[in-house]
Amino acid sequence: MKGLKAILLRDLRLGLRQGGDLLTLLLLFISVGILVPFAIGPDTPLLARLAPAIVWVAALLAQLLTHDRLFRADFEDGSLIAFHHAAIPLEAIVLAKLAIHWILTGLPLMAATPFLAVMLGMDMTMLGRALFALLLGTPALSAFVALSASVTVGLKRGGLVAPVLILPLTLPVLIFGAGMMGDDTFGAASQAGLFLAALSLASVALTPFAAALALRVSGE
Amino acid sequence: MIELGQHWEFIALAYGGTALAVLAAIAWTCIDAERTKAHLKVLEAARAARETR
Amino acid sequence: MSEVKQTHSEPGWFTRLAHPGLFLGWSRHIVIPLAGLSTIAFAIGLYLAFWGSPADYQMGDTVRMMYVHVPAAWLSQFCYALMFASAIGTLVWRHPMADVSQKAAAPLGALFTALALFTGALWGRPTWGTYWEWDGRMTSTLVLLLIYLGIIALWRAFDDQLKAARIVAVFTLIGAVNIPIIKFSVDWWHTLHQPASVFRLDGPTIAPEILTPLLAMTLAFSLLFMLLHLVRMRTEVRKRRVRSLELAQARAAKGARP
Amino acid sequence: MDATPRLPQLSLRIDNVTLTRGEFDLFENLSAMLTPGEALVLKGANGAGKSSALLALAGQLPIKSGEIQWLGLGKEEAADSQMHLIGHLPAIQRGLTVRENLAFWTALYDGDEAILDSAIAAAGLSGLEHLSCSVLSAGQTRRLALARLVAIPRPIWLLDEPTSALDAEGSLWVETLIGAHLAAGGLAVIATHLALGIEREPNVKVKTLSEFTL
Repeated sequence: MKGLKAILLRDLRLGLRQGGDLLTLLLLFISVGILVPFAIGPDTPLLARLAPAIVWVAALLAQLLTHDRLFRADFEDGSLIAFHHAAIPLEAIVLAKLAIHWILTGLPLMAATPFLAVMLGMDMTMLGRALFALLLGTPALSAFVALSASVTVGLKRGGLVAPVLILPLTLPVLIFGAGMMGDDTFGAASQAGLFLAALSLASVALTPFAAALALRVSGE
Repeated sequence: MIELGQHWEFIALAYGGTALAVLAAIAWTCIDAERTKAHLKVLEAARAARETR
Repeated sequence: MSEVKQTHSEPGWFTRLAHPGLFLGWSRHIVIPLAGLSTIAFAIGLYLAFWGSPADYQMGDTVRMMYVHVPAAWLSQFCYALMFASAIGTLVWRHPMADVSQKAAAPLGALFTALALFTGALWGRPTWGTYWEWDGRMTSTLVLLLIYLGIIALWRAFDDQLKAARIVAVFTLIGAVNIPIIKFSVDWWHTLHQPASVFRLDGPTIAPEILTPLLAMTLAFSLLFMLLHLVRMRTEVRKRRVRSLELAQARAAKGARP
Repeated sequence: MDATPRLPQLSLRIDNVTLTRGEFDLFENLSAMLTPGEALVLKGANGAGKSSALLALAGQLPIKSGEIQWLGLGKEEAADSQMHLIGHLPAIQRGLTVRENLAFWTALYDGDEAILDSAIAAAGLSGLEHLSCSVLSAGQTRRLALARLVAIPRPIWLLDEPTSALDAEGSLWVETLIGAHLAAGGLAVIATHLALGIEREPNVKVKTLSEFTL
């Protein structure tokens, strides 16, 4: 427990001290949301219809670009090697880092969603659903990002490979996330919400094992 | 050749494209194999020369 | 008093048979028979596909496209199963031939998945009236192709092939867990957005005169796949030997080591 | 260092270990036996596999053949959590202060937070506790990394070039640190190409690694 608390505290501190990263993330998220209307034209009903898709694609891109933050710094300063000798297993450390990644990327995205809602002409109920969908779906995104980060951490050219690897795997998050914000006449949206929650739970539960395995191999 | 009906272009394209891709894969596999074999032979000869020296 | 051991036991018969050097020896005798068999199978399969089978009463002659499409689609999944098994071999037994098998399979998987999509699109045009339908099966095959390409990209990103094999193996396992979830989500998504106008052909009952050429062509393609995989594995073993000889040469040169 | 609690009595047996890394053969047939209070110093040219040998001892690198055994561990105990591996990378985040860095490792390694400040003092860093690690010199960073050895008592030390970047006084500190550790019954394996000053002690064994070893 002491070890988990230590790593949570340390990464939170590091993340908040390097506030620039957080700002860049939000900027990216909002910029994507602003760029799409320019590509489509100022057609408000159409934009409102596309809003779920835009929100999720923006969230996915913003999350993906932060994959380097998870293990890179620890790999470069040798902490990753020292993690093997901690009093808690490497899997627990990965889980803690995953939680911090979500706090530092998932939560800020949700905080920035109201801005996008205004730009895209979403009403209050829609915004509420978007926030709920992001709450359920971003943990799964963080888990996938952690997977790709652990697989590519030893690579100098890892920055380009990671998105290629992980984008296809995030498809279910995108489908259920956008589906949850869609039409609920036949209960499809609530069903999507359940699937999304299940996906998040399963990926957060399994990722620490897979990512720790990949990190062990990277350290060799 | 038998009569393939009104959609014969699609059938021909499907078989032609598949044949082309499969033959290309076979050719590439063979070329790669031969090239590697030749390269290996050169290197093994060089090693033999080093050891007798 | 307990002990922590890091130790290596004597290899079993399988490990010895699959030793890279021995593998090159015994697999040499399989290449030619396998090539012959697959040529014969293709001859029979193609004969059955064009001359030995009638046109389908519903689809007409377009049914003949199934005879290349279905084998390609089967191989796209069989190849992933093979890579999955090899990935376990790499991670659990650290077997070098499992690494080689994984690496040799990935481009073949990508090839056959691309072919399945290509022939599927051509088959869809006369049957459904469209080249591409965002249908569950087609879309998940497309995602499978992207996964294959990602795996190939990952292989190429590493210099150290031993480490690459184990990292790729981890990713292959992750993909194997994910592919059914992707398939499920795409199916769900498709039923949600299903356009009503498209003519659908759900589970046609397969007549025996169609099944026979289908099985023959599937066998032919599978034999070809095994042949290509085997030859590519042999080439990969040789490539590794080339690499180690090059390293030895660099070391033997003056100034490499004090 | 008299306050150091008596450490668990562990022994190390290295039996005919051959190590390869990637495609390179590093060394063959390394054997050694360490009993509590003994140290092994690995010498050898750059690239002879000193750092890899330490990683293998830490269980982070598979060995090609041979056997590495830690003797004397309790039933459910893993060797992993009984050792320090201080590599040439310091495992120090530049965004944290001196004290925060050491406190983090102490908590993660389940060390004793009460001796944190005395560990910083022992490393000669008192007065710098609240400075960011990004302003430390290479020698100070190395001292902070080594301060983990003091703050978290563990029986096994695996040290990679512990005196690099240190001045004469720092090297002397490392020497007394290792001496006290051995006196308390600890084990140490040290990879170095610099003279440590302890090589002639009766409880210190020296091996030189080269491509076709020993």
